This record gives sequence, structure tokens and C-alpha cells, in this order.
Amino acid sequence: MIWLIIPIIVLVLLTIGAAIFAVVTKNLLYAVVSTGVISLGLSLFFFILQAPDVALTEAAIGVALTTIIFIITIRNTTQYEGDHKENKIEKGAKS
Amino acid sequence: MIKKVLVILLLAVIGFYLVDLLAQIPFGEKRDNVGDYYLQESVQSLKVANAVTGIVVNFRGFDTLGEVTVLFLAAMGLSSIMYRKKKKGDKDVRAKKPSSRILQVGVQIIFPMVVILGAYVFIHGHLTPGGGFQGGAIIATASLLMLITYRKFKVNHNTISWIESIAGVVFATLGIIGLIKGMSFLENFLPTGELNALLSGGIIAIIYVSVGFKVAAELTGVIDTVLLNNKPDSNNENN
Amino acid sequence: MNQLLTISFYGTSVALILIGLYAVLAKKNLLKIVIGLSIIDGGLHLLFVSIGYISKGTAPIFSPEVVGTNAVMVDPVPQALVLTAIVIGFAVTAVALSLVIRLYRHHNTVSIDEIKNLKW
Amino acid sequence: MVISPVHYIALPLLAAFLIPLLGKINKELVRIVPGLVLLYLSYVSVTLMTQVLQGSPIVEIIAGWSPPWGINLVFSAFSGFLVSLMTILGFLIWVYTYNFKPEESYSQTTKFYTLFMMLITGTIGIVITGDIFNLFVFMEITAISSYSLTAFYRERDGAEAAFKYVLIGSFASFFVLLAIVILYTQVGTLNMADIARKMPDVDPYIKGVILLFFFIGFGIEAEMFPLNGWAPDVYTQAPGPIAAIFSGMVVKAGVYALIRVIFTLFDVPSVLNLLLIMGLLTMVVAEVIAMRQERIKRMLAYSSIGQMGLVLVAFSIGTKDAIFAAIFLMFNHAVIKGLLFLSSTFMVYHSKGKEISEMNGLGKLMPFTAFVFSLGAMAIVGLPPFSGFWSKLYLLMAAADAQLVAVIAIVLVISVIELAYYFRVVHRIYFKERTSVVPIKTPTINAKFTLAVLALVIVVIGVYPDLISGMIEQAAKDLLDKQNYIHYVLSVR
Repeated sequence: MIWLIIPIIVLVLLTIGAAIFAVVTKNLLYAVVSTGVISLGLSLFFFILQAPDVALTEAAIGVALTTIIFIITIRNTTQYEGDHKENKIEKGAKS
Repeated sequence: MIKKVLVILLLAVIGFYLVDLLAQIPFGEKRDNVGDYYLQESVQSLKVANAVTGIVVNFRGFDTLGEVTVLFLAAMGLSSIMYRKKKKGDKDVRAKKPSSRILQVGVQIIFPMVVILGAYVFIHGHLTPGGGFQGGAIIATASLLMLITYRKFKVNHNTISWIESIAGVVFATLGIIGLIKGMSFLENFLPTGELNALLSGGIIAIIYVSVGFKVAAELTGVIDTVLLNNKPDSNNENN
Repeated sequence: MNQLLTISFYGTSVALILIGLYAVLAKKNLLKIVIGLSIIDGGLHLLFVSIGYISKGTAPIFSPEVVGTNAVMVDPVPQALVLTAIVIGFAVTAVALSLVIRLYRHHNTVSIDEIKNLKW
Repeated sequence: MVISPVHYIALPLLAAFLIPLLGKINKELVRIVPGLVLLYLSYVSVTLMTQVLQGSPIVEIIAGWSPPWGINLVFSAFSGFLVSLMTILGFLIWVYTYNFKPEESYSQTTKFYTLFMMLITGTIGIVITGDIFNLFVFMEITAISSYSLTAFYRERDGAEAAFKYVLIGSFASFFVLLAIVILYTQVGTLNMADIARKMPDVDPYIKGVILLFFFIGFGIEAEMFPLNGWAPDVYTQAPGPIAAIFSGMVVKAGVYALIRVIFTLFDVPSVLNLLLIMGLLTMVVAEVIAMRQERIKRMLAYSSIGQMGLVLVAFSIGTKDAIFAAIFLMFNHAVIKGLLFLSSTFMVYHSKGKEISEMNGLGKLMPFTAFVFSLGAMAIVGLPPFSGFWSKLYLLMAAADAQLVAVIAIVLVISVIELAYYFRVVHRIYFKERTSVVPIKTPTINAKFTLAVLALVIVVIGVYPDLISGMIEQAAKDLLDKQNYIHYVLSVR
């Protein structure tokens, strides 16, 4: 019965780690992908909490659609946070 | 730098409040609340196997009506914010070279399956986990798959607005029929059949199917609006 | 065992909320702020569902084999409300991102400092 | 079909879903349908209001489940009064905006009128619902409509104001939802009357924290001091009539939710002192900043925040006449501030920066609009012949009864400040030569009709206040009588 706690601990570390990575990383694409990972973690949490409806919603909307909309926004704006050197090159190349 | 310290301080205060509060709420303990009544009623009078669907559509159907409006307004607000007058030089912004052969064949196989899965999820909303929102979102991901893979695939905004409006009108009129029949708004006026049968739950099944269509059309419209709006041209003219 | 479960569920949701708040308040990039908003939403939904959990309860679905056995069931109300809250969170995120795109179109920058010309 | 409160929500939703289809039949229908809906709803509110004033409040259950389990709508004297005010004011503003910007493209006009109607429905929903989570959903409907409408015009920098509003609006939603979560664990139900009944046996510490979260969440919506940075930018960037709706209704719904939580759900009297301090703070800061504003819409926005502070102060005194004065203030503020926003929109229609200096000498060029604007300015300051005077008088009398001398002093000083900066504008309109070269757009016939009706209301209520004071009297009694609210909501079958 006790070994049941191991997957939960792994899940907790995965979710919080992805959240911290999403905030810290400079590359927005990585940040957006880790937002998807957080939603995945949440979906598994909901599964453990005996809430299948919410797990399905979180998987369908949180992981798939939110990540896609973020990525489309990145395509329309810059891919790197702050005035990163790639930003300059990209802006230079563009204008 | 001071800003960061201030933020950390504020977070510490909020965190302390939250932890202190949650410490007094035991986890996993049975609390007497409205949930038991819903569980008991959804079996006896609604004959709906999935109690959560029973709550979302019938007991708290007004929330779902509000919910569908929120999504409708988000789609409308999004396209009004992203609105750009159509100019001649508008080229299709999607990838220039067509996607790889493997992806195209793969999508041909996956697309119908995902659409069927989505349809299954929202048709069996009142029996198995899932429902209108989940099924609609799954179908939206399927259409997204097509949008990304095939450049020729165009989402027809006319049909989307037709599906959206018809599904919304079906939901609202089902509610108003309850009102016309003298009962209250959104009341279940159809016979509810027996538990775990496909046609059980009266208007709940019909409402959730219309919500499924509406959410599928809306999310496809949202994704299409955001995906196909033009990347600012090189001279970055703003309209 | 139960203590550990409490910490893991409540702890994760509080951690997510705080990380999200930090991203919104301390980060300069508009996209990071919107990511922070969606993390806060996620943490809050996790908290909402985990208060409805009843230990050794099953999902509130009356599949044929569960009907007669009056098994202990998890409280369905938070699940129904979180379903609505997730879709609302998605709608607000979509609107916020469309505003970010329009801001980038006007000002060709995604950092909140350069745009903040609307003073107090 | 018998007239019942659910028409306020069901009909606009049906119309909103139908508008894109109707637009395909005839393009003009898109503009007409919201007006018809609001006209019918005004008729509904008149009939329901007469019923409520004689008989007992109307409680309607949804989906056949009685209150603690199902969602119910409450059309009592207090909520009914606000809903009637919103529908009639909404109809008048619709008349004003009939073809406000004719050159807008068809697809944008469809979206404008749908969002316009749903904004009003959202605020009505907040006021009329009897369920706490339903209130959160309607708050989101209002929020999303106002985000999109703030960023509606592309040439203005609406996107900045809208993004700031999204940010702070999401904070408000976060705190409200968090409060609902913790409340659900303690009370186990979502129906407001049921919560009010079970509130006494909730642990006082947790009750305090929940109330604090609600206070912050709804405080943002009601433009309380620390977190109302979003309001001036949103009012400035939003289209003219939408700014009138924001100040007239959206903020009222925020204040209503805050007051409903404080007076009906919770029984914590100490929160009234906090409300008093925050109200005074909001009022003083907003009015002082309003004095230094150079642009007319920002000035009106700050003055609107100041007036909301005054309303919160009136509510926080807590006695029956103070509540009476507060509701009267809300009525006056909605009508007069609506008039000011609507008339000033046409005065600075084509100007880019909407500077006050561009309003010089308009007295001769736009006589009707200038007259109506100055009438509104005098009314809001509280000069005798107009309705604003009575509400301030009742407030001062209520504060005097409660021996709050400091409050009286501050309110009087603030009134003098208001007098100063409003007369600075009126002086410019009549006694300064026209300097700016911006072309003038005189209001269309339907806009003039709305301005005339609003001005008429101010004067008539000013001369003969007990036209509506009876109604407000019952509304005040209904708000304060918590046990009666619990009884008539929970006893409906």
C-alpha cells in the first residue's frame, strides 16, 4: 500500500519542476512546452483524485489547445525573452 | 532588484495565509455537503450514470449556459481584436514547403479516428466520463491537425458560424420549451428512460450533444483565427 | 500516509499558485505573464478538485457494476465546477494572447516596460 | 408565457446566438435586435418591479430543483431596482449608439452589438443570481465582453488598457474563486441563502480569511483604491457609450456583489470599518488626481472612481438611512455619469487626444450638448435643483446621525474639489474662444433623444425626489433584512 506514494511523489516533482522551468527559461518555446507538461501533470493528478471528467478536459484543453495557442503567439512575436542576442539577429534579419 | 524582493515578500504573505488556511481543511475527509443529494438524485430521478454530467447539465445547467456564452464571447472578442482589413498582399502564412509525406499519411489515418473519438465522448457524455466540452475540444485538436498538415485545408467560417449558432439556439430553445410547458427554465421535460441506457437522461443527452458541436465549432474557429492571421509584414505596417 | 497525501496535493496546488504569481509579478515578458496566469489557474483547479476527494472513494460514475453496491463516492460538485472553470481559464488566456499579438504588432516589442505608456 | 426573471438571461443569450444568422438575412437586423431585446426587458422589469413593490420578492428556480440544490434567481426590491435601472439605462444607451460609428465594417458591427448586449446581460446576471458560483460565471461573461470592447478600436492604444484590465481582472477572478473554494469546504453549499443560514457556525478565523479574499476580489471589480489602476485607462480607450456602460453598470455590479457578500452572506460587522477606510481612501485619491487631468475622459473616469468611493462610504455607515442614501447615490451616479460620458463623447468625437482644451467655445457651436453636459456637471456636484443634491443630503444626514464628523468633513471637502474641476470645464465650454481646428460632429437625432431623456430624469427626480424614494426605501429595507432573504429564498418550492 505504501508503494502507491512513489508515483505521486514523482508526479509532484514533475509538475512543480515543469512550473519552475517554465518561469525561469529564457527560450519561450521551452516555457510553452513545459506549460503543456504542467497540464499533463495536472491531468494525471485529476486521474488520481478520481475525477475522470476533469482529467479528460485538462488533457484536451490544457495540454493540446492552450499549448497550440501559445506556440502560435510565439510565431507572431519573438521567440526569446528580453533582448536576447537571437532576438536582435531575428529582428535584424526581418526589418 | 527591490521589485523582486517585494514580490517574494508578497508571495510569502499569501503563501503563509494559504498554507495556514489549508492546514485546517483535512484532506480526503467526508464532509456533509450538497454532493450526496446530487449523487442520490442523479440515479433516481435523472437516471444519468455520470453524476458530474447530471450536475453540469441539469442541476447547474445555468452555469453551463453561461459557460457556453463565455466561449462564444471569447471567440467573438478574439476575432474582433485580431481583425485586419483584408489586403491584396495577404499570402497564406503557413509553412511554405508542404509537410513531410509521413505526416500527411499519418494524419489521413489519425484524423477520422480522433473525430470519431470526439463524437463518442460527447454522445456518451451522460454514461461514461467526458461530455460536450471534452468531445468538442478533441474534435478541435483533430481539425488543428488537418490545418497544420495540409496547406489546402481551409476552415469555412460560414459553416462554423452556422453550426455555432444552431447549436446555441438548440440549447436555449430546449431551456425555453421547459418554460413554455409551465415548468421552470431548462427543466427535463422528456422521459428519462432507465439507467445506463443510451437514451437515458431526457434532454441532458441532447443538450450535451449540442454543447459538443458548439464547442468543437468554436474552438476550431478560435484556432483558425489565431493561426491564419498574418505575421506582421517586413515593414511592420500596423493597420 | 494520509499526511503525505495532504502535503502532496495541497502543497502542489499552493506551489503552482505561488510560482504563477511570481511569474505574473516579476517577469517582464508579456508571454511569461500569460503563462503565469495559466499556471495560477492550474493550481487553483487542482486545489478545487482535491478538496472534494474522499479517501477510498470511487469516481462518481454509476457504471452497471457499481449501481447496487453503494460504494463511497467522491464529491461530484467540485468536479462539475472545475470543468467550467477550466474552459473559462482557456477563454481568458486566448483573449489575453490575442492582445499580446496586437501589442506586438503596434509596438514591435513584448516587454511590459516599453509598452507601459499609460501612467497612473 | 408568464413574465419571470429568467427572461433577463435566456432571451439575450438566444438573441446573441441568433445575431450572426440574422445578419445573413438583413444587415440592419444586427443593430436592431439588441434594441428590441432591451426594450422587452425594460417592459419586463417595469411589470416585475410593480409586482415586487406590492407583493413579496420573486424567486425563480432553474431546471426544477429548489434552492439549496438548484440555481435560483432572486428579483427582490434591492436587486430588482438595480436590474430595472440597468435595463432601462441599457436601452437608452442602445438608442444612443444606434449608428454611432456608421463607417465600421459589417463583421465588426456584428461583434460590437453582440458584445454590447452580452455586457449588459452579464451585469444583470451578477445582480439577479442567487448562487455564488453562478455569480462568478456571470462576472467572467462581463469581464470577457469588457476586455474585447476595450480593445475594439484599433487606432487607439486599446490593447494596452485591455491587457492591463485582463491582468488585474484575472487577479479578481482568482481571489473570488479561491474564496468560493474555501467557502465550499466550510459550508458545503453554493446557494447564497443557504450559505447565509450556515454562516454562524463557521470557524471565525477561516470566515475572516474568506471575507478578506471576497473583499479583495470584488474590491477590484468595484474599483477600490489600491487595485483600480486599470479603470482610467479602460474608460479612456473604450468607445464612448461603452465607457458609459462601464461606469453606469459594470462597476455597480461589482459594488452590488461586494455589498451582497458583506451584508447578506457574512455577519462580520468589523468589515464595515475596513470598507469605510477603503471608501474614503478611494474617494480622496481619485478626486485629487481627477483635478490634475487634462483629458476629459480620464477626468470623468477618476470622478467616477471617486463617486464609487462615496457609495462605498455610504454603505459602510450601515444604518438604514445610510443604505438609502447609498442606493440613491448609485441611481444618481448611473444616470448623471452616463449623461456626462455620452455628451462628452460627441464633444471630443474627432479629436485624437480628447483634451479638455479642445472643448473651448463649444457652447455656441453645440448648444444642446454643451447645455446637457453642464447640467450633468451641476447635478453630479450636488447643486440643489438636481437629483444629485438629494442623495448627498441624505448621505450627510445619515453620517450626522452616526456621529461620523470626519466623514462629513471629507465628503464636503471632496464636493468642493469636484465643484472646482467640473466648473473649470464648464467655464471653458462657455467663456473661452474656440482654438482647436478639429471638425465638430453634432450628435445624431437618436443620441439627442437619449441625452434629453437622461437630462429630464435628473431634473424631474431633482424637483420631485419621492418619485423613486419609495422604491429605494423598500430596497434598503430588503438589503438589511437578512433573515427575510433567507426565508423567502429557501421556502420556494
